[in-house]
Amino acid sequence: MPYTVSTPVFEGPFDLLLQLITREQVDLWEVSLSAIVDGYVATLESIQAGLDLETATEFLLIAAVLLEIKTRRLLPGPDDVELDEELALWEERDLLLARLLECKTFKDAAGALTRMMDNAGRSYARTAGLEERFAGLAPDPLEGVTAERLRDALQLALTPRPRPRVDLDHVAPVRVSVADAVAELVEELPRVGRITFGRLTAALGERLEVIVRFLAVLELCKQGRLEIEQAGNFADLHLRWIGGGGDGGAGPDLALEEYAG
Amino acid sequence: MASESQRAIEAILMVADHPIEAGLLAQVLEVSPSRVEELCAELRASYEADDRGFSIVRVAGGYRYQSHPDLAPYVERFVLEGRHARLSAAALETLAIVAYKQPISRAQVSAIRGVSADGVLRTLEQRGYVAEVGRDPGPGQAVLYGTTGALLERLGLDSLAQLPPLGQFVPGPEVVEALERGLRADAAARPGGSADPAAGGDALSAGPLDDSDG
Amino acid sequence: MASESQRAIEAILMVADHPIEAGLLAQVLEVSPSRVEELCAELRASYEADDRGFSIVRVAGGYRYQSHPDLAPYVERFVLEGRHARLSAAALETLAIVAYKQPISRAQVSAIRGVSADGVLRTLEQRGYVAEVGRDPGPGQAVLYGTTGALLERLGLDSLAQLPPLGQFVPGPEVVEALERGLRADAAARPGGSADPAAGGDALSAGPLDDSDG
Repeated sequence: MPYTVSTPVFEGPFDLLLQLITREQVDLWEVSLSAIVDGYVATLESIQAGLDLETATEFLLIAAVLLEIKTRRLLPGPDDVELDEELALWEERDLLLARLLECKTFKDAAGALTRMMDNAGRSYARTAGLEERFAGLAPDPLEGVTAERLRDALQLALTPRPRPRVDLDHVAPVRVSVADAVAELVEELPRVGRITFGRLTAALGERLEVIVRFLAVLELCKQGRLEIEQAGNFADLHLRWIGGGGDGGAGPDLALEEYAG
Repeated sequence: MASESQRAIEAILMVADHPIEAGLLAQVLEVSPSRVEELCAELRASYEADDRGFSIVRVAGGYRYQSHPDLAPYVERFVLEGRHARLSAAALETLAIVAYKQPISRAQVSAIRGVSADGVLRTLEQRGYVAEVGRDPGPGQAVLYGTTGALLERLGLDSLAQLPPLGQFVPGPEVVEALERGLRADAAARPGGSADPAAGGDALSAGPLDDSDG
Repeated sequence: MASESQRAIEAILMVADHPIEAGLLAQVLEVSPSRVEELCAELRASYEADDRGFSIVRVAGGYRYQSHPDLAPYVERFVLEGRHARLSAAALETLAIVAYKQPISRAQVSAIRGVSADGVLRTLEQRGYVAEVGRDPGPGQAVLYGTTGALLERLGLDSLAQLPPLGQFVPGPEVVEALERGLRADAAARPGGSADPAAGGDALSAGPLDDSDG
């Protein structure tokens, strides 16, 4: 099966899916389940450097929908499927379809803009401005400008633009990457030795930040640098640093207090 | 022979550094704006008839001189650095979304593209093609973005109304079908499931597509 | 009918913002400098025969288009009624950066502002508030800009040392926003200021040559 997702111009999950379905002309459901998963994983890895959490979750969501649709197909009979679930599935699917169509629409619109720019770009505008003999006529543009206003303008130019207030939208992009969180944990955890996940994330306001921490914890666990224990379902996770860096046994309580403070 | 008004328009546009609105030319010439439009059209035609290396065009709501597209190779040799840098595919898609859906928030752009739009929007803002045009009145007061006159100039358009209607780009039935096929859960095999293959049509009309050229 | 070389000269001079030497035109057109001089003389004669509102003239060792002296009254009215009245917020920021950080190169100004400063610097230079004050000794020998005596005079200062010192602290976002709003309001108050969201970019930085990244 000529099936590859390692295209150089990849632009996010919708783009990938569009390519898979339209450009590649494959019937997604003829492709093996593992090929889809491998494809996503390979893509995720290839763009890891610039991957933000939002894109990653979008990938997961789409992968999940695809896998669910696919499993449905593999499972026998409708009897064991709740009607609500069935409807929810169709809803998901329709939503995905609508979003794909929207994405495709703007891709094509972008193509039209490109052609317009290419055409317009062959002409260059005259921007010469006033000849010297008229320069004296123009009203003084510094009218009303004081030295103080000049200073204020500089302050403004030198100050980083204010971040827009938090978009309450739940999809508001939070700019924390898993890699950053891993780096933070590698610095923090050897110091504290043991800590519960609840405590580790107590100070974080955004749910996404907590999720990023969680992904980072899983990553470190996978790397064998961290042990996770959980007493029971929904109990807090106990984390213990076991690899590299600080000595996890020496005075963890003291360090923990320090962290909590 | 050129009329006094035509000559005055030529002289004024020659010293302008941005497109000049017909209204301002009309004020200076003491004629009506529609007369200015006629005069500019006549000038344009006469340059064309004389096979000049330049033209008068109407972009971003005003008139300006520009070089004839034929002569781009010479002009580009002269400007060397190639002023018209190309935008990335991501930037163009984002630009298309902002152009057709403005005013639009960052989060809404991200939602349509499925990837964060922060970096791309910043680039477009730096290029001067996109600017903050207001705040969402709702909670959070998200910054709303729109396109600028500089974008119109770059596209060679007089106004946003000249953008081709978005409906023109809505994928045709073959694509919709291909996408539907791709996403089909084979529910047809199961009685009781919503097996209607036309369900995708609902999705289309219920989707956030908007034909308005905003 | 105009020859290809004539058309190319027309196109190049139309987009140039300073006089272009015959030698440079000759190089681009791959003809001799004396041929360029002939071609320019022919163009000039044909504009005169057609009674155009502009002409090609030779100034400062190069050729350029300029408005016909006959039409000076119209150009003067255009200048007086036009939108050259006040500096945009972008221009003011650029001027402030040059004033406080001089000598400074164009690229450094752009880096601080986050957008190309070319057009704004050219305007400030034309107004006589900013001038070339030297060359960077490093590779590339970038032109370095500084402010002029005319600016000091205009601000009522004896020397640059009298510029108000910068605050010790970086203002908080509310202050910055308030300042920004203030500056925007000023910019919007200019005649011809763009209330249209489609033309939301600031007039100066939204110039059509803004695509040059430097």
